[in-house]
Amino acid sequence: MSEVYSILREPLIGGNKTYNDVTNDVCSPLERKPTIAWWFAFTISFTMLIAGVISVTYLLTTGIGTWGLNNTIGWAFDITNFVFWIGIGHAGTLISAILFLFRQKWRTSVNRSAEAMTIFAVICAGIFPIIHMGRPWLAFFVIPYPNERGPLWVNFRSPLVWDMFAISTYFTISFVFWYVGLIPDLATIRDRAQSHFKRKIFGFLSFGWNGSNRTWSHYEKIYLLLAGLATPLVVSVHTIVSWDFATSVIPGWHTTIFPPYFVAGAVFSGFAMVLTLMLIVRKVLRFEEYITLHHVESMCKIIIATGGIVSMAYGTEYFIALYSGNEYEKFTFINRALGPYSWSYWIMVSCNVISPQLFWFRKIRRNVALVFLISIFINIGMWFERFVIITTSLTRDYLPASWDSYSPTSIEIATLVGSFGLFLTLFLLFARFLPMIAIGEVKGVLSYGRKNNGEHL
Amino acid sequence: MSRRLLVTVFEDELDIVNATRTARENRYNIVDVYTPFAVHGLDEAMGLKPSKLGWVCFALGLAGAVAKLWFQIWTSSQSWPVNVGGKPLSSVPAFVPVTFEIMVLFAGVGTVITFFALRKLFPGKKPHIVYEGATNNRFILVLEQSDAAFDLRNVRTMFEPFNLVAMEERIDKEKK
Amino acid sequence: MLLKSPITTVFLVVGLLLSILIFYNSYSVNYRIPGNNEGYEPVQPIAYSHRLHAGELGIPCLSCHFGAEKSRNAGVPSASVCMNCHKFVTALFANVRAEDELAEKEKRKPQRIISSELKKIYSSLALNDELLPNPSLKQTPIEWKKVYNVPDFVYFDHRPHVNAGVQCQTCHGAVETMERIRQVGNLSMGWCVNCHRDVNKNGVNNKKVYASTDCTTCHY
Amino acid sequence: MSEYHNVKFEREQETIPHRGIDRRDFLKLSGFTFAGALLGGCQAPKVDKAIPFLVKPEEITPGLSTFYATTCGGCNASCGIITKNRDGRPIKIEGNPSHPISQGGLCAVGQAHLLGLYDSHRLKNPTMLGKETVWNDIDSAIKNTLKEIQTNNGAVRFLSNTISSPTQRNTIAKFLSGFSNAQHIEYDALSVSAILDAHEKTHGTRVLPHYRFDKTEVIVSVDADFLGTWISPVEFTKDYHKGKILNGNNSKFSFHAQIEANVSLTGSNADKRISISPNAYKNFLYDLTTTIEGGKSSIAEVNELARKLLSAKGKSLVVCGVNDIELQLLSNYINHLLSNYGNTIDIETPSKQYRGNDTELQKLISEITEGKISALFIYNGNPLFDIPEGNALKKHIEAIPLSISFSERSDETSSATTFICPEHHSLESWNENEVRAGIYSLSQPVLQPLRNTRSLIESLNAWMDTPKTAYDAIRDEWKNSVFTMQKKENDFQKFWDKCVHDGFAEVESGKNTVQEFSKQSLQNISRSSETTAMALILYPKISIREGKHAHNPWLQELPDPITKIVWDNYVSLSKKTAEHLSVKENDVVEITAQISNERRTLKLPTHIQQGMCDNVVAVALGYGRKGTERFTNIGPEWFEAKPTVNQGELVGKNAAVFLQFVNGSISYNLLQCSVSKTKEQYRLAATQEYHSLQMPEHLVPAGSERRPIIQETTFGAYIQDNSAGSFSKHEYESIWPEEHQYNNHHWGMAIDLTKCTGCSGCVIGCQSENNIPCVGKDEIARNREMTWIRIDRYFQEEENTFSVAFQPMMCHHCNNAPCETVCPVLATVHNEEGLNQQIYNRCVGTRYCSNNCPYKVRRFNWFDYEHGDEMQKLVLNPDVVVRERGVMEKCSFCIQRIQEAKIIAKSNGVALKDGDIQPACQQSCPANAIVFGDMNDKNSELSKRMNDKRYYKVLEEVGTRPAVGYMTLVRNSDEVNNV
Repeated sequence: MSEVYSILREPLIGGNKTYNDVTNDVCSPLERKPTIAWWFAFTISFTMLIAGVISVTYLLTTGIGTWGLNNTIGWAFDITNFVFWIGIGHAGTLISAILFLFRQKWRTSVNRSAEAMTIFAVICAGIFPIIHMGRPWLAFFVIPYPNERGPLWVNFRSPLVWDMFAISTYFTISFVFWYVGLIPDLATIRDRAQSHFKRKIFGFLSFGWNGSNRTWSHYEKIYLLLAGLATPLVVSVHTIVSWDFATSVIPGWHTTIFPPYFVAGAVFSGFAMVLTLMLIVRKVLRFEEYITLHHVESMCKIIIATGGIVSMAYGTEYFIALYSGNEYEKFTFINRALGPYSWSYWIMVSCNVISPQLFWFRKIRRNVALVFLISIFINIGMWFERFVIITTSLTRDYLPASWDSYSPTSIEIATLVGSFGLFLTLFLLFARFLPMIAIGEVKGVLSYGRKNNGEHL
Repeated sequence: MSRRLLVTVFEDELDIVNATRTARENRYNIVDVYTPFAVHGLDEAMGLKPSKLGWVCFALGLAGAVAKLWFQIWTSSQSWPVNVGGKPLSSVPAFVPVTFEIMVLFAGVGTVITFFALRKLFPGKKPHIVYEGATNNRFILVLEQSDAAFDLRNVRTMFEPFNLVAMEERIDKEKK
Repeated sequence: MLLKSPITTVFLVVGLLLSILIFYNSYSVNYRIPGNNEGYEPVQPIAYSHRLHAGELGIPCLSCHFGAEKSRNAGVPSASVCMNCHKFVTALFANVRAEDELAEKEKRKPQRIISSELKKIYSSLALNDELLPNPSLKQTPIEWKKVYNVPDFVYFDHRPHVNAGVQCQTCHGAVETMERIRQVGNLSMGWCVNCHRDVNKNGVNNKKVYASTDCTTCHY
Repeated sequence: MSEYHNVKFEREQETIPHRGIDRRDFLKLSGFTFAGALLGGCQAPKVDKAIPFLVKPEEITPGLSTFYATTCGGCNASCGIITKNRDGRPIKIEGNPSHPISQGGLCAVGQAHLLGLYDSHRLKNPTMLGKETVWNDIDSAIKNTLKEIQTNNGAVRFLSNTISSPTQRNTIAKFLSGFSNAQHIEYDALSVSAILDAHEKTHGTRVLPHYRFDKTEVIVSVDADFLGTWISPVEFTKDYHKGKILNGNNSKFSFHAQIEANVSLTGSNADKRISISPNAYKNFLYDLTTTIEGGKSSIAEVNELARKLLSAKGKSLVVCGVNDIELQLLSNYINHLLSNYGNTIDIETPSKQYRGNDTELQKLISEITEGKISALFIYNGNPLFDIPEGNALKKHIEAIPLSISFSERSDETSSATTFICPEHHSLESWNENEVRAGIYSLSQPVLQPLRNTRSLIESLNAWMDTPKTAYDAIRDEWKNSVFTMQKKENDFQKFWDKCVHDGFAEVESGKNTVQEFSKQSLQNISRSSETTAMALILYPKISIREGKHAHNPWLQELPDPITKIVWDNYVSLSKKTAEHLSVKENDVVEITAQISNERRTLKLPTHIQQGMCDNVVAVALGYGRKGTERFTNIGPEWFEAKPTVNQGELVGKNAAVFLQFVNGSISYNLLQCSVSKTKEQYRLAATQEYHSLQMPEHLVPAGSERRPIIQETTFGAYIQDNSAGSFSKHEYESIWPEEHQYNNHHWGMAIDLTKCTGCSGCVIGCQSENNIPCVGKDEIARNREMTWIRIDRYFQEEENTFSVAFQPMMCHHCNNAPCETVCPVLATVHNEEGLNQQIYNRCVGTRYCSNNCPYKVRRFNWFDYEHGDEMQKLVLNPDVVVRERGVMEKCSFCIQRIQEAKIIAKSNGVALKDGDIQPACQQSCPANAIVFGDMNDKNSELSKRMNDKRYYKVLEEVGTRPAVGYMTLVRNSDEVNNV
């Protein structure tokens, strides 16, 4: 029955909000005109998006040759970005699903935007496997559809096919999860909407929700089920992504610890990205009372944890390579640290291993500016982790005669920028048109850390 | 046929839970409770049975998994067997990932669809709002005035302790 | 929600659409996968009738398309091949006889009748009506329209098929009944592969054969 | 087989593999939406014409190949070739196995000169004063001038490269006999004149000996690149390996020492390579002579060599590639002392491949400069480009009243002459070569001339008013001379038909009269004082040689076997020299030299070459040819692309400016020059970035300093244990059940690293067979070469040893192919004969397969590559599809040949024999290094090699179980110096 809470805990939501306050606070950004800050951010991200669109169009009309790839290095920026974005996505699912299963109440004020982030990240990620193809107009070949060729199916042994299924499933489930969570809030907006038009739209989107508890009880159930499904899913997705490399024969790719290593890395980078965004959001949309320092702190803690796992993985990987007695493995790893691309390796280490250690200090965890800075560092570091694994492993594999070097072209860089543009544009639009915070869920935890009559302990 | 309904409005989650429980203990016929968010303990207070959707989810997941596994084995060892990298025609371990993904897809999407169907929710459905603020800050308990013995005064006194905000009678035209 | 319509779902949806389309359309003629010109029946520069030659006169296919036996292309016969017969046969027998009878009546030497279509062959060879070289004309090759046109990435070889005893009609249909050649079969990969599978089971006219379904049988 | 047929290639549109451009372009345009792809799928019937012959030539059946035996026009060596004709046009050139000279081998140039046939820059018509005209006009004009010259006894000179065709020689002689003061001068851009001169002095006959590498046990070569570019490389390679046979206990293995400054192909194959400066060549030979005479040298190596040579009297051979009479005299003397004449050196039936005479050339040059000449004919040569002072002659030649060039294109020389009477391409004309005394190699036209050209014989006859076709002329010549020299056949027509069919005739020619060896010419040769000056070496590259084929993109893009650099010539110098000059790779340096008291300079980029002698710089000849500016945009065009040649510039620079006459012969070694660094930079493009199997010192994991890629051992060790040098065998265990059996055929390949010389013939063979595009310098610099077979080259340099190893690398067709498992769309899978198939039209181009290939032999179409202009497209092989942009491709073991052979065998109801199928790389390999065959056939050549103790597989430990294996590299040296 009613809440069990410790009087020692500070409330999750500050400033004695009533249910109505919550509704107003969350919905007001949607109702007032967009701020200058919003327009500013939007223009920048949209320009980035355009840059991406142009470069991709050029790529598609001219050929993969417009990338810096070559006979030895078949993947570089393209797949690096893909893995990076997929990784970003994972935090969202983790917050919404895993923390939900663990009954982490504080998740409520961040999960909505985190889930949105997941979806946008997966969109960004999904683009790369398609445009990295030499003949993307035939990308549908990877779908096993009945055809006139015999019929000729696809190769279910190929990790790329696994990817195709994993990503599409991951996207669909995250989307459904997010949308189901959104429905009650859409109803709320609908019922307080002034303009007829808005009422119509949200009326359409809210599936005629009326808050009946008979619905609520099923709703709670499926929410739980989805959380239960999303949890193994999120693990499986990055596991499969890691198999792209783990199942290969290339030293530096062919590594058994990749799945846990990648998943941890994904969550690590994902939370960094959540922090980056949340810190901006809470400032711009004045959500300080909802996204409190307590939230920031708990996320920092998760970052230390996952960061720890990642650092551990780096160590293990290196140890195994040197201990394995496989000269190709050995060489690859020494080459990573001391070879021509050592700079990328050391960027990775300093960003992913060293910088998060600062979060051991409460002061730093509660210093918004610092946290923001470090979160950026981690994002960079994690991008480079993928670059190191994918590209530098390829540059020097078995036959010295085929060793080669790689440097990106302007097109590749523009594409990376463009993917950020797409991500931010989508996120800003989301912030503009949908409730950034799960109203229903926040109301659910409003009483958390308070007396029944509302005022503070 | 039409029914006479009594709509009672509260403004706190604990009140509605207690009110509902008392109403049920006093053998009042609870039509439904409307809340802005999922209130814990309310199901039990209303005496709702736990949702059966779990089983649906399980069945769908299983179906998806089996179908996909069979499909993979069929395509790569029956429909057109090809020697890929010297691996066996049906290299089942390699088929696990996709099987799993499809299982999750079927279970997840399937269950949600079942839920919408079950509660007759669909895009563009006309919402039926019992009382202003049902999706904001009001907690509404709807009782059915089933028999002549039903007395508003009793109800009011019964709900006094749960700071009742409003109470009004309605004739429910819609078919149940 | 369209604004957020994600690549991946488009991917799946279109995949689905595609399969439906292809499923449905594999039975309709107007939809074509590359190289599928099923039912294509162009008007040829010379109204050559397979029905007359192969059907009525029963000339075997290989006597003109001799390439089929020893080369990958069956080959469109060169004008000189036509001349083997049409040095002598210059028009339908009926017309020739009619002229003879007419000449009989008019008590004059019958003159040579040349069918308009055959004239085209003669002129392309720069021959006059007496079938003697005509210096004023210059030799111009006959531009037949290609009917069976497999895609560039497919290497079809007539030799193994003909030598295995596959009837020309198996792929080209009842040519001996066609005035003008029409493409029978859609030349899709399935069309080839399923025949290969079938003959591996049932053989070609009760003779055991082996038709490989390796990709490199046709693609290289 | 017919001798001549008359085909218009335009007739055969239907069999030229044009890509379904319309469909694919539409696809690209129709956005990259799947809807687009869907639409792209549906298309209206494409109207395509099928245009048959009017009158079908007897021997042509559309779709069937015909083969003609003829002679290679690539260089003077005149190897026997077989052209593969399809629908009347040659699409491939291969070695003629029965030919006595080349014995089935063919070099890169020979195979590539096919492309020259379709060169759209060949002259379309004869030209007079730079204007195109018709033969009648030009003939009358020439005849008139000739009459004048006849009347006022003007001097007529006929300058040509070596002409080994008796008919041509006689016709020229007959033509010149009409003038009172006339002479025929022969020269060779890559001159060996000194060898002939030396023999004139020592044996009284000016001949080029026939060197019998097959009979030698000890070879000492002073700067003679006989496996690469010297005289008759293919023939020598074949013979060389007859002396190196590894067959268990009854093996014989010659010892080969190479004395050179630059790293040549021959040097990199030598058992012992002694690197000394050209300044020391003479003294080296001098010391060797004295030591062999019984003296003792201060240098241990010389004594060692002398000992080895003396131990193999009559079975040894000393060759000298330096075009200097003194050195040649010395080597003749050594060979005489070793009584090699009559054994390993045959001057009684000498080679006729080179007979250029530099002394006469020098005389002619002075005549020209003094303006004494009134008529100059220049045939088959480009003197203004490739002889000393060549470019200085321009104005003098323009001054000559009648100057006629027979060049097939407008080059440095022909653009200076009044008339150009273009000669046929060697594949278009009747010709013959007396390659060696008694061996006549016949050339027949394999297609009708594509241009309005005329053979020399016909031109000369026309001007003598005795019109005669080349065919008749040659036929008569053979009737009267060649036919009479043989006994076997007494009906000429039969004899002729056989010769045309075989492509050559072997007859009894009278022995060349030789005098006793006379020593007196050696009297005044003495040891010269040692100098340590910077020396310059001008050498011919395998691909470009003297520059005759500089217009051939295949050859321009063929990586140099040693440096792996394409599209440029450069200054090679050793690490030490580089440090001394403080230059790095790609720094432009300026070479300055004083030649005939005139300062000559040349600016070229630097290439630092391991193994080179210090204080020596080497520059390749043949670059900077007029007409190579056309390669500016040969590569794909996109906004970051760099041109192959800067606008208006030429490919490389002409190093002939440093040529000069020394004791009457062209000297390619400049003993005194200075090199200075400039500010400029110039990017050279190479196909290989890392040059050693040794790991970089600072990255090397303990115990794995050297990658186990190439097995290497010494002959001594091999005799002890045939498996010497083998890596530890890796036991392969599969976690999968063995489900796939290859019962019918199982194709495989074995490459003998001891045989492979790295000559790169296979690379061009593959390129021409499989329609591989030229991608241009920028793409190569980005490491996007498209060649399916590449030759990995590894160096090993220690303080005194330097060794090179070559390893041809192509798709290994692994049984457990890593590329296959990862392909999402089944575009690369195994077939039932163990081949790793790549299906272009299924490929979506994820490049995952290439990433996962341990051998990195897969090639991706980064762009839509141009396959030359419309004319050059005629060289495309109709049996192989031209790959579209965005698809992966790789070696297919020439699947088209496998299929063809199987179909033919099936039609004839016979089983495939071992050797019926030869991939392009194997067919022409001059060293027989590559063997392809059926692993299931226990008696196949392949199986024999696989059972050999030397057989091993590269990267076996990865578990890919490749179908391609290699054989240990064996050197006849004392100690293994592992590459």
